[in-house]
Amino acid sequence: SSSGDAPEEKTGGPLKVGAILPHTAYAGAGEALVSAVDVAVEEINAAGGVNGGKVELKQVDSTDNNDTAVQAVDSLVTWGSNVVIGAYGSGMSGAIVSKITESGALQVSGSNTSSSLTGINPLYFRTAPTDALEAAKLADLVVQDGHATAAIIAQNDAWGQAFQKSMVESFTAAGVEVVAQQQFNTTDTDYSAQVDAVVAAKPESIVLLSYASYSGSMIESLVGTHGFTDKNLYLSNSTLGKYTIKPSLLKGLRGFLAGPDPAVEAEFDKKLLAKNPNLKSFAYAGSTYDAVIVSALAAIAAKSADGKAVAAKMAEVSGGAEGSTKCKAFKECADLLAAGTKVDYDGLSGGLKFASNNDVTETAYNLYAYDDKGSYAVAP
Amino acid sequence: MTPSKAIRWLLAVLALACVLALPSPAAAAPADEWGFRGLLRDGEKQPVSGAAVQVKDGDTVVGSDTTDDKGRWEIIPVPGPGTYTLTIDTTAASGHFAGDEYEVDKELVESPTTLPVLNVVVSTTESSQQVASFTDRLAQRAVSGFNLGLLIAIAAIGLSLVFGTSRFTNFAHGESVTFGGLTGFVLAHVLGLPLLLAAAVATVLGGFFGYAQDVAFWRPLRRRGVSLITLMIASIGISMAIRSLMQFSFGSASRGMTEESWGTVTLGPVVMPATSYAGMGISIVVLAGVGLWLKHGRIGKATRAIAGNTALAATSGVAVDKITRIVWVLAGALAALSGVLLGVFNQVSFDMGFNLLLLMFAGVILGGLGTSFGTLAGSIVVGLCTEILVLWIPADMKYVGGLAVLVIVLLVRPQGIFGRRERIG
Amino acid sequence: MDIIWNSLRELITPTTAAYALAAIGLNVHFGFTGLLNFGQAGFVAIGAYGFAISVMTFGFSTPLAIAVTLVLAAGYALLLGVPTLRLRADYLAIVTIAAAEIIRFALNSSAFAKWTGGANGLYNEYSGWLKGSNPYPSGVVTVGPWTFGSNDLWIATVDWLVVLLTAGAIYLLVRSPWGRVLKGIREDEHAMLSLGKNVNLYKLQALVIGGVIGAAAGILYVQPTSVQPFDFATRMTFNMYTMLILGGAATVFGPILGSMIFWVVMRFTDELVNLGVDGGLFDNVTQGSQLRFVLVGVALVLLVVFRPQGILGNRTELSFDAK
Amino acid sequence: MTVVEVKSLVGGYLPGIDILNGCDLTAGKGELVGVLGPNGAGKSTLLKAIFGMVRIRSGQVLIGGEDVTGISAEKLVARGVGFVPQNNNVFTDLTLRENLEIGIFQRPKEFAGRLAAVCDLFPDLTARLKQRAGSLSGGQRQTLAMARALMTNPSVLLLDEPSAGLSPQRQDEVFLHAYRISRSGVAVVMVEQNARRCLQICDRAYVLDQGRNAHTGTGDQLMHDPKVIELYLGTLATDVENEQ
Amino acid sequence: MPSKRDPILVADRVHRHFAGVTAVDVDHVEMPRGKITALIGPNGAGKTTFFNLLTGFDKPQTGAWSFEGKPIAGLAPWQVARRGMVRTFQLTKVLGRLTVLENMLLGSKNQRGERLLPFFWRKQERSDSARALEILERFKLGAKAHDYAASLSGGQRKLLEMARAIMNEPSLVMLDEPMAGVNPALTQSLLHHIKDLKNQGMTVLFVEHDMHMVRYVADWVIVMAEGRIIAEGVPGEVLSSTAVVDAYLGAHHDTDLRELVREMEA
Ligand SMILES: Nc1ncnc2c1ncn2[C@@H]1O[C@H](COP(=O)(O)OP(=O)(O)OP(=O)(O)O)[C@@H](O)[C@H]1O
Ligand SMILES: Nc1ncnc2c1ncn2[C@@H]1O[C@H](COP(=O)(O)OP(=O)(O)OP(=O)(O)O)[C@@H](O)[C@H]1O
Ligand SMILES: [Mg+2]
Ligand SMILES: [Mg+2]
Repeated sequence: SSSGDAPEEKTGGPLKVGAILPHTAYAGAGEALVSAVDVAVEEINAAGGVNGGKVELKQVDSTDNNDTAVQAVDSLVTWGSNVVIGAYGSGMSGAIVSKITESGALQVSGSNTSSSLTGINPLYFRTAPTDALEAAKLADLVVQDGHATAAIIAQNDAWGQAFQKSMVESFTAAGVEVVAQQQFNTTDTDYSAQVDAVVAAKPESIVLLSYASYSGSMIESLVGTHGFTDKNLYLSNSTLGKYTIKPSLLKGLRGFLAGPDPAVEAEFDKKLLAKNPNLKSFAYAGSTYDAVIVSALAAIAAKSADGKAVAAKMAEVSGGAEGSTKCKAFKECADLLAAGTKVDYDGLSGGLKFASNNDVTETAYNLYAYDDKGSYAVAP
Repeated sequence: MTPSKAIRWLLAVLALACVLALPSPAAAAPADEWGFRGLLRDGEKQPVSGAAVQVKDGDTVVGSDTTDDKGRWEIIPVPGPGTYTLTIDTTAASGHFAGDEYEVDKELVESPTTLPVLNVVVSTTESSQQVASFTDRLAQRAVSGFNLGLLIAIAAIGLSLVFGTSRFTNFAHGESVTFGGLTGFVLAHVLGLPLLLAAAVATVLGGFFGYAQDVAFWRPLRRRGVSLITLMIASIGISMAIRSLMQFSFGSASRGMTEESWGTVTLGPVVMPATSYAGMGISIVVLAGVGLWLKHGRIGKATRAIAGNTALAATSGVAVDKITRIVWVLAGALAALSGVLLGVFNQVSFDMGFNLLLLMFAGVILGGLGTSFGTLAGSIVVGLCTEILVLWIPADMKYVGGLAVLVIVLLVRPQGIFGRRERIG
Repeated sequence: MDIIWNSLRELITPTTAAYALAAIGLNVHFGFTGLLNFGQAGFVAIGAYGFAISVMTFGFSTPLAIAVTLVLAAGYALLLGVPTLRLRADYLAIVTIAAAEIIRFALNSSAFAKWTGGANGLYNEYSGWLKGSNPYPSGVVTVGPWTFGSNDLWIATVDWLVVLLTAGAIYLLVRSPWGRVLKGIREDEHAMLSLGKNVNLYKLQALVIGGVIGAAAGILYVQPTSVQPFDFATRMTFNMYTMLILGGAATVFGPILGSMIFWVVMRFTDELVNLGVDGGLFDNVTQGSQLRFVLVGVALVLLVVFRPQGILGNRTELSFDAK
Repeated sequence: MTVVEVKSLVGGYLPGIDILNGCDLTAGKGELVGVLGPNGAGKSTLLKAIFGMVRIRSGQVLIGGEDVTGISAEKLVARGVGFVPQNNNVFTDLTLRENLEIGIFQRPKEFAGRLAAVCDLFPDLTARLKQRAGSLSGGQRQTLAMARALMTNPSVLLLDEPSAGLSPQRQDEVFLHAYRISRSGVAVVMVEQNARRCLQICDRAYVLDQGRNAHTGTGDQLMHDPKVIELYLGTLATDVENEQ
Repeated sequence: MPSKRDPILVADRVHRHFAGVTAVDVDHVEMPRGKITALIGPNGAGKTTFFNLLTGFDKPQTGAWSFEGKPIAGLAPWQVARRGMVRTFQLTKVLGRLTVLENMLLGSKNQRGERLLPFFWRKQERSDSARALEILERFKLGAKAHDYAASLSGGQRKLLEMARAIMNEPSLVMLDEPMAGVNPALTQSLLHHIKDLKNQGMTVLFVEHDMHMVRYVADWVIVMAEGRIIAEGVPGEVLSSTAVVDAYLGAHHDTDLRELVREMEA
């Protein structure tokens, strides 16, 4: 067997973007991310690509299982990815990060929110904001509505557990008493135990931290059976989605989504739906889109497709450089870069700026609420 | 105000101060308006209205507000990050707080994980919170458990029957449940049929689905004389194939079965949707019917005969293939019905049946494999334990309750509740 | 052609090795002794978590951590075996699934997150010893037509060494009279009792040996990645049974061959789907990926139909159904 | 009139290994035919082959003149063939009554009448009708198996060692039953190891060896054929009786 | 009641009933050492159940028994077998997917290799195999030594079961209807073998319905009916006692069936 670092050969070639996202798992929560990557790469290539070549894309199915995910990473590495987008879950990212980065590729996730990934590898970046800020916003909303006690129902997975922790911290900091916390497994037959336990504690407000896919029956039960309303039931970003329950049950329910401009967001959602009309929830699609765009911009700034070189420019193009010019779309930013200007990309998910530990800061949130037809829009 | 109340006030405020004093990582905060927002509650957790709240920077008052009828106050903006003194004067407030005044220092910090607006909820007591009584919760859990038990039973009876005739553990049975759920969804939600009609049609289609499985897989495999373990492994493959196919056509998301609602029924402390009671009623009727039919009907006896000794049953003139097919149809139909009920109870998704499979197994085994009333009893025990034990164990481990009871019962009765020991020799 | 080579690469990956080892353990249970253990994932989980927690929480040295983990697995086997081994085969299957799921629920629960990391699991901060002893040059290493990360290749080397040593030991054991007693128990316990064999003791021995091998597989399994509760779901055990049937149960090399074929086929279907997407067969990867598992399931059924005894198994033996 | 006719049957269980190597057998209406032979000669295999439970490579089975080679068991039962296998011949999980019900599964209306008739024949079953067959003793099972086969009132009855495990008194009863049944117009084929008793009562007997007809003749002929005695019957019974 | 006959097995007040049915109710019984004892009785008399009780496969409601002077009630079946009391089953239990020879080798006792030792067993294995083949030859199973036991015919299974028990060289071998289904000529030759066992110092207890065989080999006959022991003695006497004839043999057991038929038809 022979050996040697391969990156040199990659430098000159086109930027190869691999994406490892769930196509078959997590109740479809990852499907919007798959489309987001497609949209991003199409836009980049429509605008002339990176360093004179078209960006090549290979999407693979991460499934929800590390065995198959590891295989999928193998195929991305063999293919020669410079940038790998994903994985969807924080847990899986932790499982594959060493494999990806060992090959010299850069890993950028648009959906990892777990704080335990902070600083795990110099080649690992993420564009998803940590859920702590969203938790603080939710707690603030609860206080604004005049509730001094709250209960939490959280999905029992990496995302849900981390969010729940943040939520409890935010509530405690605000002085809101958390009177009940319940977790549910996504594979359980029903969530009545959790709903009943929470209701039994008679909280003034309830926060639902779960994917839209699993929340329908809980909302039906909380609103329809137990009399909670849009004034005391709150939703997380992933809970905002399309439901098949009676729209009157959803009416007025609120939650926060990251993103600077709701109009841009709505425009973006349309593009995603054009790719895949079955999408039910758009959580983390924007940040995944940003992950692709910002790494492409970094590749332009680095004038190289090599993972390490791109990584070195990630902070700069996100606004880390002095005197950079703000830009909001790939074409705009790429033109600026071509003109030799330093750029500060502000993406779909907010200000987007990488801190020294490669986590993202500067996130803006908008409050969304359901209308009487079961779709949600920015709350007035 | 009594001294003890005053102490509690003080403690609450101190606790708050401690929490706020925690060091937070400094970083750029989103540029926004800085300020304070809070609530004021009394010892009974009732809002205190009309209290005066002030924020002072040193001796300068930077803002003030009066609590509203919900006890809310808001002082925004204040100049920016820094330490402020917050005072609450309840002299003019409602309730028996008149004359008291409180003061505490608060710090506004810049951090990527906190907001520029600081929430300050002040309440005089930690937990005078009203909670539902234990017996009320027990009642609610017991009814839910019974409901779940019936659901498991109706799904598991098919599993038990198939085991009864073919002697193999069908890991693909969950997919028949899913089939019912998804069909029900299409009928009720997409085509808009009334729920009961949808359930009936889905059950019939489920029968066809069972039939199709037998024709497509099991009969050919039986013909080849494949061993039971091998059949079991084949069922794992079939389960995976059908499940993925359903995912392919239905998508990965879970969805509500129907928008139809029959309202809520409150029986004492137990609050449940009327549909759940209807589902329980249907389950009981169907289960009793099937159970009696199996015990006393000819086909029921034939299935048990085939289970015990297929070759001998054939030489006694039992049409093994035909009976087996009837069993598959029945198993498919019952599974589909349970899928619809489960969909109404919770939601439908491509893996709903697969997720129920383990509980079905537990029910079947607990009752003693191959006996239909055993399956019913076992399933209800599993359902009750799963739902009731969450009063003591964390709800995210709720299956542990149902599964643990399985293990414990088998320790005492290795043959299951209704199973019989074999004679040796 | 690439897709063939890419698929064949799975022959020697660490995952394949770890699964092969776990399946060898399962073969001791199911293939040789007839114990329908559907909870092998539980043993693997104990191996993975036992090792990771020993190193990360208690700071044990690697050899000590391995020893503690294997002892733990043996203890679990006894705990599981003493009360349940008198159950009928199909009852045992469900009880072992239940036990493994109980373990997984507990590992997943936030109640013990302090040690287990809850649903997040534990990131790899425990394989330093192995990576530290890596003799291969760092970076990417080429082996024949394939490239490997240096650490991956080293882990694979160690894994396969363990697999081969274990297979050798099993080979000696099952061909000894001890192995014959196990097979006798598989066929009829009462007959064995009447011949003076302490059936429960043998079953316990088999359970402990197979379980400890499963736990060792768990240790190997998590070396290249992190530890996550979801991986130890029933699907893991199902996969192992598939491998066992593929390769041939009650044969020494069946599980190894089975694991190799299984993962090559998994990868191959994945590559096929990608090919289909490139060729415009599917609108998107998502569609193809779902069909991929249909393909895998159907392949398993076909295999069972056309070669029920597996690659190395004995057709005649299979024609006599167990009891 | 010939009811059962087996013509040079060749077949076996595993591919390539023939157990039957050209067996012939006929049994007429009202005839009691014995099949004897050493262990492993293929006697049970022959009965199973008639019943379509063994792969037949060549040869023919005719029942009532019609070719029924390889036909399914339940169709044979419908044509009036009854069978008592050698092993596993009761449904252990079912009660005795249910066992008997399965015996006449195709004609449930006649159950009550047949039950009474069979209970007449085997009175000690009557008291145990609610007991599970799995708890019966070896001999009791054998009796039940016989009773189950008689439920249908068959026109052809295949018995595989019906007297094995029965007490001497019962053995005699079984032989006499078989005789009586045959005389009522049924073709009875019985495989037996209780050879002398069988030869005493049957109209004709076949001695099989290695899947072939080794000897054929009336009971008397075979009982005194020195070759049959040497190969198969032995001299134990006569020795012991002479000793007394 | 101390016995002069030096019994190898003594049982007292053994009682077993199933849901109202009394299966075994033995007050006192002794098995003479070094003799061949036949246990006979009508179907359902409780013979097999009694075997099950003595060997630990079933538990009695009451009862005590001792083997070689030591009480063994309550021991597990394998412990009983280790003490030298090995039984066969009326409904045969062969190890189907093992070869006939492997079945035999499992009968041999004290094989060191059965104690989780991968080595040091080959020598013993060789001598065991030789002995097993010899016994198989005698049981006319030599040609089948390397076939799966599942492929044996009904009678062959009985033979294997018996051969396997003898392979164990127990001090008391308990055979449950060993010759039911075995062809007469072979039975005859095996009886010599059983008598041989006695000469080798083994004690034999067997259940049988073939009176010729009982007369030929048994030294002692015990008759059970409805769970109780109703008679005991040497074969000649017991088999002609009216109680035994009434309860078990039937009036016609010595009559040629042809005569009975003639009577019947008359
Ligand atoms: N597990 C059981 N449950 C109920 N009854 C039983 C059980 N085992 C045995 N019996 C009854 O006990 C009685 C004695 O049975 P046992 O098998 O000991 O008879 P046996 O003397 O061996 O008869 P055979 O000569 O027919 O083999 C029978 O009536 C039988 O039905
Ligand atoms: N399932 C089977 N698979 C393969 N071979 C078998 C099978 N059953 C029986 N045999 C073989 O076929 C031959 C004939 O068996 P069969 O059962 O017909 O004998 P039999 O004449 O009835 O003997 P017995 O008097 O012992 O019952 C035997 O050599 C036996 O080993
Ligand atoms: Mg036979
Ligand atoms: Mg008996």
